[in-house]
This record gives sequence, C-alpha cells and structure tokens, in this order.
Amino acid sequence: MAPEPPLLTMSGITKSFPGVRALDGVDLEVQAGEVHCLLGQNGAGKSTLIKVLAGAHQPDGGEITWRGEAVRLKSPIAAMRRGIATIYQELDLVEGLSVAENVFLGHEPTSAGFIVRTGEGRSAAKALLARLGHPEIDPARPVGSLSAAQQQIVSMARALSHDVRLIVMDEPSAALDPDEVDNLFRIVDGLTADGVAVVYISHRLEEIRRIGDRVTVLKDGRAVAVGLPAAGTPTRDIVAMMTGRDVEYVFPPRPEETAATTAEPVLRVQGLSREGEFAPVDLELRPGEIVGLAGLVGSGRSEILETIYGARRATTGTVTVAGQQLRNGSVRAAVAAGIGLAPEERKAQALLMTESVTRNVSVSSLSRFARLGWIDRGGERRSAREATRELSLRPDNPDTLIRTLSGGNQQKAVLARWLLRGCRVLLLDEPTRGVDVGARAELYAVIRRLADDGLAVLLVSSEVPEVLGLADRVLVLREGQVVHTAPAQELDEHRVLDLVMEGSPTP
Amino acid sequence: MTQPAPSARHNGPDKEDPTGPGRAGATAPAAPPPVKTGGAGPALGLRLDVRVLSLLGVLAALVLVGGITEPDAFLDTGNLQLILTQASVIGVVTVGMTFVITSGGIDLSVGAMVALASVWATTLATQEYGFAGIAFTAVIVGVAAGLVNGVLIAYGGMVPFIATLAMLASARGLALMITDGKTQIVTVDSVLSLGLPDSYILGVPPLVLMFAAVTVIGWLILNRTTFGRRTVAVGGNAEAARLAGIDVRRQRLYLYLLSGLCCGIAAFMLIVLSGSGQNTNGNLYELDAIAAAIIGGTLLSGGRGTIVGSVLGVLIFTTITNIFALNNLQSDVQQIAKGAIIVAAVLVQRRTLRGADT
Amino acid sequence: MTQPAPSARHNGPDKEDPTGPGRAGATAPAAPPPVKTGGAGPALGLRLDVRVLSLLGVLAALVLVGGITEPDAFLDTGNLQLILTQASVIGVVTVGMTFVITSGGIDLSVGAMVALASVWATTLATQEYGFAGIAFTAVIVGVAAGLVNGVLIAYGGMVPFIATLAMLASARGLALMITDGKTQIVTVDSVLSLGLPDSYILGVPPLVLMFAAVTVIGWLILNRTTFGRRTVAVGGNAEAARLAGIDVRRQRLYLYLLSGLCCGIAAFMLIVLSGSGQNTNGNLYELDAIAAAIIGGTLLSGGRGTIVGSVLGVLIFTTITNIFALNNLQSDVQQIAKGAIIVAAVLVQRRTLRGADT
Amino acid sequence: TSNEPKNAQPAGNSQPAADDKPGKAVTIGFAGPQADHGWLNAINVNAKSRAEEYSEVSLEITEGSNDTAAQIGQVKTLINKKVDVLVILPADGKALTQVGLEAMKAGIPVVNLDRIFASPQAYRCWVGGDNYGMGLNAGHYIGEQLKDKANAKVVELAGIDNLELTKQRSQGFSDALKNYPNIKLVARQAAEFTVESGQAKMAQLLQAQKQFDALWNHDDDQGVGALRAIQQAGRDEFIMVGGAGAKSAMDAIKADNGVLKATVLYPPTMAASAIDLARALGQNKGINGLSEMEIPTSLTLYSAVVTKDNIDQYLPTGFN
Ligand SMILES: Nc1ncnc2c1ncn2[C@@H]1O[C@H](COP(=O)(O)OP(=O)(O)OP(=O)(O)O)[C@@H](O)[C@H]1O
Ligand SMILES: Nc1ncnc2c1ncn2[C@@H]1O[C@H](COP(=O)(O)OP(=O)(O)OP(=O)(O)O)[C@@H](O)[C@H]1O
Ligand SMILES: [Mg+2]
Ligand SMILES: [Mg+2]
Repeated sequence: MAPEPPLLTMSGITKSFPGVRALDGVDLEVQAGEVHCLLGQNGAGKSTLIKVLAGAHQPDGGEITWRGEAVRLKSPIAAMRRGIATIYQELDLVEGLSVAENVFLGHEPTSAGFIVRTGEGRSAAKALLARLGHPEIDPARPVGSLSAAQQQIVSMARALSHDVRLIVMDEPSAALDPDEVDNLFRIVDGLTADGVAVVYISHRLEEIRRIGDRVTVLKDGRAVAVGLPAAGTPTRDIVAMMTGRDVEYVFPPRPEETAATTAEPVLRVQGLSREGEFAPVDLELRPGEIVGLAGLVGSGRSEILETIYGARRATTGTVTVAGQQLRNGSVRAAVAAGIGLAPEERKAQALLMTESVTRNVSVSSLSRFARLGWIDRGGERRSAREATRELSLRPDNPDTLIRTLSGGNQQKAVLARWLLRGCRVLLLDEPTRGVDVGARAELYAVIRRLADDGLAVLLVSSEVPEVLGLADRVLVLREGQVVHTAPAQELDEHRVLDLVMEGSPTP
Repeated sequence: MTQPAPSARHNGPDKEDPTGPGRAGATAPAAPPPVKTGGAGPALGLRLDVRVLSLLGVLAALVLVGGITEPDAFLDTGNLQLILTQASVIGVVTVGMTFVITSGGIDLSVGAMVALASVWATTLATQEYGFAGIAFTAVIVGVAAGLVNGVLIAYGGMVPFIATLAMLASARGLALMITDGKTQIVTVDSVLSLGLPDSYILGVPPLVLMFAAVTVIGWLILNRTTFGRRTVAVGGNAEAARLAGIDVRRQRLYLYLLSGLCCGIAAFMLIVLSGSGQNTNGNLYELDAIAAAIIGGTLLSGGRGTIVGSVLGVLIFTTITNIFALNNLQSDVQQIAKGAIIVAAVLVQRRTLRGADT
Repeated sequence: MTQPAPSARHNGPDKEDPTGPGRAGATAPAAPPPVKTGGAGPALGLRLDVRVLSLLGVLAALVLVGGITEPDAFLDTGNLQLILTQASVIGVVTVGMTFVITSGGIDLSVGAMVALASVWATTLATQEYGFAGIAFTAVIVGVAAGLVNGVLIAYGGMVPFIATLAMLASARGLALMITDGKTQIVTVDSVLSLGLPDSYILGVPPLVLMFAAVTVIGWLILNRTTFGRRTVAVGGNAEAARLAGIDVRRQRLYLYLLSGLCCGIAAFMLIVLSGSGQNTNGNLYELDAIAAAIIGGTLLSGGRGTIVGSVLGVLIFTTITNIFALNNLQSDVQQIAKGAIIVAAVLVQRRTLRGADT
Repeated sequence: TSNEPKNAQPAGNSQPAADDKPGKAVTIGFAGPQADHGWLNAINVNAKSRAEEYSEVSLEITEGSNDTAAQIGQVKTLINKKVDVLVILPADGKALTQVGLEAMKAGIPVVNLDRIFASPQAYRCWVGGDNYGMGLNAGHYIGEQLKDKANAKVVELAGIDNLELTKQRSQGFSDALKNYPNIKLVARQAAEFTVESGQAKMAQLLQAQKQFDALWNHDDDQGVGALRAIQQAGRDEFIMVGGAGAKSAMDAIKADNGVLKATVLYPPTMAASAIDLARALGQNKGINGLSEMEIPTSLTLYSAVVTKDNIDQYLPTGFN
C-alpha cells in the first residue's frame, strides 16, 4: 500500500481543565477511508481529544494537520467547514426543536440568508434519515419525543448533513440494540467505501474487532499505543494497555447452590402493568438471586423497574416486599420497604452533581445519621466511606466531588447509596452503560457479591451477554410483554435475540 | 389522588458532562408534568393548539363575565379599542421579553428602559426635531440600553437577573436625572395626533396596528428565521447550540438588544398614548411582561417560546383590568381578585392540557 | 483567548414541563459560571472561602469609601448600629429567600407577605393582646401565606414565579383592604420600646440580635440538618432527589412555609422599627432579597446556597445606601451609582474567583 | 427685605416667614420621599432654593425614599450627623413617628412637613396641607357648579390608594357632596400619581361612564394623562377639577379651552415655609407677622380653589 499522506494528524495535543490534565501530549493519525478506533478507560481523555478536533475545545498545546496543512480549529463551525463532523457522546440535540431543525441547526437552508425554508429542510432530513435506514422517523417530530436510539440516528443525520471527510463517533452504540448496531456498522461501511474516515469510540471491544481498521489507546491523557492494527492485536493486550493491568474480562461465577431456589421470595410483583407501556408482569425475586430483563430498547424494561419502584404509578397489579404490599406510586414506600434503584440515567436521575461522594451516598439514609434533624456528620462520613470502600470506589476520598469520578465509580457510588441504606432488593437499570472494561469487571463482581450477601437483584441491560453472564434467571421482554422466562444457562445470545425480535416489525 | 411524576427520561447515553446536570434538575417538578412528550410526535402541533385554545377559553370566560356584569360598557367598539390600546404598549414589551425568556434569559430592566427612552425622547432638545426626533431617540435609547445588558450578560458573563437588575436601577436613576421628576409634555402635533381618534385607520388605533405589526414580525422571526431557531436552541440546550456552530454569545447579545428595541418602540407608543414622557413610566412592566409570557406558555427555563401565547397572556391581563374598572372595583379588591384569577387560570389550563393529553 | 463557555447542559428529565418550577435556565450564564466546581474536590471548602473573601473585599472597599468621604459620620458606633438595623429586616427575609432559591424555586411574594403580616398584626383588635398578640399574629400570617404558596407550588404544580406573583397581588390587596390605606400606629409600649436605644443590649439593638439569631439558625439548618441537605438535593437535581426517596413535594411545601415564616418575623421587626403597620411595607423586598442572595453566591438555578454570602450581600447593599445617604447623593445619582456598583462588584468577584481557580 | 437675594426665586410667595437677618449658622437636615413626582420635586426645589437664600443655612438633603424602613435609616443618618434642625416629609407620617421621637429626644427639633407624625411629641412644629380640606373644597366647588342640575353624576379619579392622604381626600370629597343630594358619585378609580396610570384609568372611567357632569382628579400630574384620555375619547360634557396646582393645570384653567375648570391647591411652597421655621428654630427666633415669642406648633395651609377668576393670583405658585 502506497503510504498516502494521512487525512489528519494530531500531535502533542495537551489540554488542562482546572485541576485535571485531560490530555498530556496525545498523538493521533487518521487515514482517509479507515475506521480508526479510540480506546481508553473512563476519563482517559477520549472525548476531550475529539472535542479538540471538533473545535469545541481549544488545546493548550500541540498541532493539528488536516490534509497536509496545519490548521487551527477555533470553533465548531471552523471544523465543520473543513469537513469534520462529530457525533458527541452526550447527545447534543435540542429537545424542543424538531428532527429536521436539529439536523440543520446552525446551517439551515434559507432564503435571503435568514428565512428558514422549512419544507426543504424536512425533505432533506427525510432523505438523510432514509439513507440511514430510518425512514420512519418523522422530520417534523420534536426530538424530545424520540427514543434514545432514534436520537442517535438524528445525531448521525446531522453529521451527514455536512459535506464530510471525517466523522467522529463518541460511543454511538451505547444506546443501541444489537440490530441497531448492525445498522450503524452498515452505515460506517458505506462511508468508508466513499473515502470518508471514521474515528470510532466504544467501550465494547467486540465492536472494535468488527469494524476497526486501526486502534489508538489512551491512558491518563497520553497515547500509549498509536495506530495498532485492530484485527491483529489480542484483546488481552489492548485491555492491558488501557488499564495498565491484566483484567479478567469474565463474569463472576454463580454460586453452586443459591438460596434462591429455596428461600421465600422477597419481592413479588403480580399483574403489574402500565397502560401503553407494558402488559401485566408477574415476577418473583428471592434473596441472593439476580434476575435479568432482556429486551430491545423501548420494550419497557425501564418502565417496569420504575413502576416497581413507585416512580411511576401502576395501572394494575401489586408489588409486595417480604409479604407487605406497597402503596402504588410511592417511591418512599418502596424505599422504606427496602427497594433501591440505580436508574438508567445516572446523571439526570441519580447523582447530585455538585455534591461530594459522601452526600451522594448518604442522601437516602439521612435520617439514620440525624437526631431531630441534626446530622452527625462524622458518622455520616464514616459510614459512607465504609460503603464506598466495600465497593472499592476510587479515589478513596469521601469528599471528592461526584462529578469528577469516572462513570464506573459514579455507578458504584449509587450502589453504595443503597448498600448504606441496607436494602433487600436492588433494581439495576443499565448499570454498565458508558463504563469502561476494567470498571465493568469490577461492577460485575460487586453485583454478584451483593447477591451472595442476600440481596435480590433485578438487572436490565441492553447487552445480552451481560444479562446472560450475570443473571441467574432471565425474563425476555417484547413490546411490553414477557415472552419467555428461563435460567440463564439455558439461553444463548442468538436465542435471546430471536425471542426479542420475533414478530417485531422490521426496522 | 395526585399522580407521581412519570419520570420522564432523558433519552441519551451516559452523560459524562463535567458541568453537571445544570439547571435541568432544578426544573424537574415534583408534580406530574402536564404535557407529556412521550408518545406520538405529530401531536405537537395539536398540543400547541390546545394551549392556545385553553388561553382563548380563559379569555372567552372573561369576555362572558364582562358582558354579563357590564353589558353596555363592555361589549362595544370603544371598549374593544380601549382594551387593545391598553394592551399595545406592554404587548410590545412582552414580545421582546418572550424572545429573551425563550433563550433561557430574563430581562428585569424593561420597565426602566421604557421610562428612560420615553423621557430621553421627550426632552425639549429632542422635541425640536419633531416626530422623527422623538421616534428615533426612543428607539435608539432602547437599543443602547439593551446593548449594555447584552454585553454584560453575553461577554461579561453576568447572570441576566443581576445584570438587568443593575440596569433597572441605573436606567430609572438616569430617567429621574433627566426629568428631575417633572412630567415632560409633548408639543409635537404629529406625535400627539397619532394617539387621537382622527388617525384611527378603519377604526383601528395606530398603536394597535403597531402592536399587531410587532407581533407578526416577532412571530415570523421566532418561527421562520434562523434567528428564531437559534434562540430556541440556545434556550433549550446552550451547549448543543454551541457545538452546532451557533455563536451563543452573539445570539444572547442580539436578544437583549432586541428586548431593548421593543422597549424603545413601546416607549414611543407610550409617548403617543399619554402625550408625555415621565420617569415613572413602565412601572413594574417587568413583572407584567414575564407573567404574560409564562401564562402564555413560554418556558421560564428556556427552550420554548410562543408569541401568540404571550399576546393572549397580555390580552387576558388587560381584559381583567378592564372588567375591574368597568365594574368600579376598588384597588384592594382588584388586587386580591387578580391573584385569585391568575391561580384559577393556571390551574384550569393545567387541567385542560392534561385532559387533552390522554 | 477566552475559552468558550462550557455552558451547563441540562440533562435532567422533564424538560417539557410547561408549568414546571423551572426558571433555572433563565440564569444559565453565557460565560463560565463564576465558581467552577469541576476539578479537584477538596478545594471546595477553599473556594467557598474565596467567595466569602471576595464579598468581604467588596465590603471593605465600601467601608474605605465611606470612611474617606465621610470620616466622622461613617465610622462611628451610631452609624454601625444603623447599618446593621437597616440590614436586619431585609436580612431576615433574605435568609428565607436563600432557602427557596437553593431549592431551585423563587418567592416574589416576600414583600407583600411582610406588608400583610405587619398590618394584620397591628389592627386594633390584635393590639389588644399586646406584645404576644402582635408577634404571634405577624408570624402566623406569614406562615399561612407561605403555606398557600407552598401548596400551590408543591401540590398544585404551579410555577413558583407565577404562584408567588399571584400571592404578591393578593396579599398586597388584602393588606390594603385591612388598613384602608391608613397606617396603623402601634400603641403597645413593650413593642415600641424594643426599637428604642434604651433596650439596646451592650450597644446592640434587639433587632440586630434577632437578625443574628435568624442567620445563625438558618446557617445551622442549611448546613447541619437533614432539612438543609434535602433543600440542596432538591435544588441540585429534583428528579434524583425524588428517586433517592426524598419527598420533594413536601420539602417544597416546607420551604415556602419557611420563607413565609421569615417574612412574618421580618414583619414583626418592621413593626418594632417603625412603630406601625402599613400596607406599603416591604416594597420591592423581593428584588432586594433575590439580588442579595445571588450576589452572595446562591445559585438562582438551585443546588447551591450560602447564608453567609446572602447576609454579606445584604450588608453590601445596606452599606451602599448608607454611604449614599451620608454623602447627600440624590435619588437619581444614587440609583445610577447603585447599578454601576452592582456590575463592578460582580465583575470584580468573577475575576477574583477565576484567579483563585487556577 | 433688603438683603434678600434676587436670584433663585422659588415659586410663590417669596416673603420669608422668619426674620431674614443672618443669624448663627444652622445646619438643616431634610428628608423627603423620593422626588419622582412633580409635586414632590417642587417640594425639594422650594426647600433648596429657600435655604440658598440664607447664607448661614446649610442644607443636608438625604436621598429620598418611599420605603419606610429606608427613610427611617435616612433620618437616623441625619441624627447621627448631628444636624441642628430636621425637616422631615415622611413617606408615611405615622410610620416615622419613632424616629421623630428619637430626634426630639436627641435634642434636635423637628419640623414635620405635611404628612403628620402620630405623636405631637415627635415634632416641634408641623406645617402642611389639608388633604381632607382639599377634597372638601373640591366637593364644594363641584357642588356649587352642579347644584341646579337634577341627577348630576360625578366621577372621581383618586391618587394612590395605598396612601392615607388619598383616603382623606376622598373622604372630604364625599362629605362635601353630602350637602348636595342631587349629586351622585357614580365611579371612583385609583391611579398612581403618574401620567401613564392617569391616562389608563381615565380611559376606563370614560368607557364605563358614558355621560357624567363632573370629574375630580386628585393630582395634576396624573391629570396630564387624564386630560389626554379625555381628549382621546373626544368627551367634553363635564367639568374637571384638578388637585395640587401644577403649572400645566393652571395654564389650562387660564386658557379655559377644555374641561379643566379648577384645581385645588396643595401648595409645595410649604417646604419653603418649613425651612424658614427650621431656621428660626435653630436660631431661637420667632417669626415675623406673628406676635408670638415662639414658633407655633402647627400650621395648616389652606387648599384654595383656583379658577379662571383668581388664576392670576396663583399662577406664580404653579409648579412644573
Ligand atoms: N469541561 C471540563 N472541565 C473539567 N474537567 C473536564 C472537562 N471535560 C473533561 N474533563 C476531565 O478530563 C478528563 C478526561 O475526560 P474525557 O471526557 O475526555 O474522558 P473519556 O475518555 O471520554 O471518558 P469516558 O469513557 O467516560 O467518556 C476527565 O478527568 C474529566 O473529568
Ligand atoms: N421522557 C421520555 N420522553 C419521551 N419518550 C419517552 C420518555 N421516556 C420513555 N420514552 C419512550 O418510551 C419508550 C420506552 O423507552 P425506554 O427507554 O424506557 O425503554 P427500555 O426498554 O427501558 O429501553 P432502554 O434500553 O433504552 O432502557 C420509548 O419508545 C421511549 O421513546
Ligand atoms: Mg467520553
Ligand atoms: Mg431503559
């Protein structure tokens, strides 16, 4: 292969935030038409690097060469003009605007330079969505009413609405179903065939294998490996480079003889339903048992969890904890009975971002540390620290601001909250979303250990291997109905996917 | 039984945003949101209509009350002209305010800017230049004050509440300095006559026409131009707007400037209406304009704005005042009733919207 | 090169709530927030100190100006007593307001509640019950008005801005109705004497002591109790607070009740200060209290509140007024200067904080 | 009055009430409401220009405020500054009684201007207008004009309802009308002493009352707006009586080309008188024209009705 000049070269990029050196001299080189994967643990600096590339951050130092020419990308517009489009990790859509308006935000088709040609925008958006395999998304719909997966498609359509030579995708698959991921990869293939380069970030290493050409690994703001062949490098090596240690990327063993089979169920859900969201569900959870809910995005798994938890009001049915029926639609009743929820959206639904780890952990058990409302802050801090230590949360400093923790550690803090509260039933919604491989393995171990200590766990995850690997028993959900229940050992990925998609309309 | 909020979920992947959940958390209500946005999308158009309809319903109820209590005085052309004229000045201010609030900001200085523009435009020196002098000065002073707000907020990084509060104090002080507390009577005939029945066009007072024009232009800008699109984007998700290549700061600057412009126009209209300029003009316009915009359906947290709703909000408040006066209610009863009507209107509206949703 | 603002993203749920309590967006600054809290955690304590220090710096600068321009009148015990007394009434209101804002809400009705409580507590009928009657009535009326606010907001789902605006109108109307516009003189000697120099304790006026007590209690509640913790949690992320098992609605109810309580206390203090009850009392306290809280460092979007900062904010405003009065500045100049000083203080503070951040 | 300066003539009777020979130096503290209104501004102008006439008098004027607590602070500031005499025009008389007492206790004589303190102990001398009398005189004037008309209708455009003086004016007005059983007060709305509110409220009143015979407007400043509304409605079937005595109103009365036929005075010259009294108090003098050794404790001004007939006499007192 004749060495073509690279499309993009970034060299010695540094970037500091107050108190953090996010990038410490990173190099990146991307060829036209390749899929270049960017790997690294949470907080390694991947998103920061691509924000520099997108013109959203100004680097403190380093050089960017674009098509052989040194450039400064002063603003997102400057990058877009050169053909660099970015799909950000945090969806960057405006919920109040329609799909078409979002796709063309900032470069609307106009008459006289300022009057928006709505019709033109809609048909162009429709064409883009069709090209992405989603003609069913109505360009006039407000983006806020779309599912996460659909929003991801809109972000993609926005990137393609520019005349691109390089598309950066920051964890695009985190919110997608397996078949959606297949679709995404088809699009990526189409792009690279046209000579467009793709920078791809994901914590799912198997995806890298499937589409990646070359890999750059970041660790603590430095590139520890640049331009490795994606196919030839063993997973173990990549993980070792990312984490700096050997991680057993396996699920913790199930106990031989669970109490689950014998004990009385601690949680009993009978005929629970919510109109328009899910049909009546029956479910029993025994102490020590992990039950997985598998299903497509939008199949109603989160709704089931939140309804059990009382965050949504059930249309029919009851939830019973240790023989005691819970008041419908009351989170406080659920919490008092010993249910804990680690919700899907950590930041929006679980974390107090401006607060310390201690306060995030203790928020559900405040009255335990209080006499007449007066908080024993020493006791609070000690207990919170105990709980976080038990889950080996890092850094081991209870005064750290929660927002500075990596995704995996934030998730541990949420678990610690319920550990401290002393709950009997734990509802976990996508506990590993956006969490890196190393932390993931730790989380699996923690969850299994909690179960072994007698907790009943109900787990929702979009990653089928995770459900199969971690759960003892699996409920398969399709369009709000439980279609199959079986011990995890009796299922495999294909079988689950078949069950999940059977009869569902082709996308 | 109150229903717990169906925790509307934000459909995104893990948000690793280091700046935190920002203001959204603050806005999550404990009570169920009246408009669920889950479910079918095309309903949006319908929903906006439902909101407008519910406002029209409130207005219709008021008209009914007015017609029943004071059939002669309420239901006649003169009173319609009166209500619309009374709504005009604050209406124009509210259009500007709607833009600012839609972008997630607030402008407490509108009343003070109206006062400043109205007194500056009616000094003896200005009046020498006649109609054009007065109109031009009013608009320019409004724009200049808005520019100061915009620079402080967009480039000085001040919180809009504090920056415009400072402008409130300064502009009122400056207005007082200019007038020395005196009422400045307008002697320019062409300005004065604009407020008299002779210049009504097909029975419509010119001030009402100006209000209508500002409304229509405001609606077009908000709904049909890139400027409006960007305003909504900045209010809905400023970071997303920035990443989409919008110059968020410049947009904010323009928005406060626009609000100042509206205040300048309103000041001119007030000069025409009252035949004078006074430093007490525009007293508490800020509260009236914000209240009208919110009642109309503009989100105080930004990201959604409706000019039609704002105008209906203004008309509702003006009609209430009109009915009170026609019925010769005294100040105390008026105020008590006003508070009660606001509460009733909002609660009824919430119910309607929730009903329409199922 | 200024760095583009990492403007706070909202990633909260319930963005679409039309009447939700969210004014927060309104405050999202265009530029980086004055206190960046990203980065290392342990610095938090230090940073708060920096903020307090910067406020103390502003105060010191003002004292310097006062001392230079009017050395005799400014720097004496009488003037110190005066400044503190002046700060007391609005200070107590601001403590309540700080809680409400910290929880992501707002209370526009504080001034009106002070007025209502002060006139109710000074009717002839009430005065018959002497000291206790007056004090008790003032507090109860404040609490009752706060309760109405709380119910409308927490359980009626009304936007705080609108609900408390309605209360503003109604409470002022009711106050006017009670007094019929007349000022109600207090004839109870024990109340009157509390405002006279004879009852100063070690030179400290009782009103200042009451202010100090409210401040200390407020600080303890916000920083040392579950109530305070929940207030911050609700303001920081209401949805997360709800899912963590906090009864967000009840918390909101209590918070508006607390604000009403503070207004009741302030009303009693104002009765002592002025020896009368008047329906015009507390005029524009809402703006003053909000401004003091924000200048002090409480986030208008909720999730961060500081009693110490609020009190310093009140003292800054009171000192400015005092210096103006001592220097014989007239209303116009005073207002212009006040606006300018607010802008200068905020910009200086921002610079200090940014400096301390690196 | 030989050494009276010829410049800076305040409106009205320039005859100083007190002995005009320079005496010992006096510092007069002056606290008034916020001068955001024509009449209040005239008060300030009168006080200032009268003080300038005396070389030995220096005036300490605090910034005006309409907030009780704030004004208390301002008076206390003046007490702390140890002025010799205080002239206080309170935003609310009763609410400032306490500071008045405090000042008197501190040995500073207080001249209470216009809005009266609740306790006579709180001032040494009170000078002010007569709000009740103002309403009474307005009522009598209108009564006389309409006394032969059957079923006469009268409309009242009041000032700020929050102020006690508004209630007093309204009370006097309705008491006067009781003498004329043929006259009925058919509507009353309160404006805010501003042109804007005067226009708005008057427009509503005109809409509500299709025909009436007389209008009493409490304040000539808001009267500018009221007249504008009347002009806009094209109405002229009634007579209008104003209040306070602004220059613009007097000009209109003199021109006699509109509905405004009279205004009831509430003379801002009282501020000049207050300065005279304060100076005399500071110098322990009596006042000219009275045989008393001491300054009287109370001086109520007469609210004259200015009409076309006597306009020339009062025109110089009209304020802007
Ligand atoms: N705007 C910011 N202000 C302060 N610190 C920041 C900011 N953005 C990122 N950081 C910090 O920089 C480091 C790198 O963050 P970055 O988001 O780039 O990591 P990442 O590799 O994308 O992680 P993840 O896999 O979790 O997405 C982290 O320590 C993060 O906390
Ligand atoms: N806040 C919301 N606003 C709009 N639509 C919503 C909201 N929450 C959920 N939905 C819709 O409800 C349906 C169910 O989505 P949800 O994501 O809860 O399902 P799920 O099975 O839990 O999938 P996931 O794997 O994404 O958690 C989706 O179609 C989604 O669009
Ligand atoms: Mg990232
Ligand atoms: Mg889900």
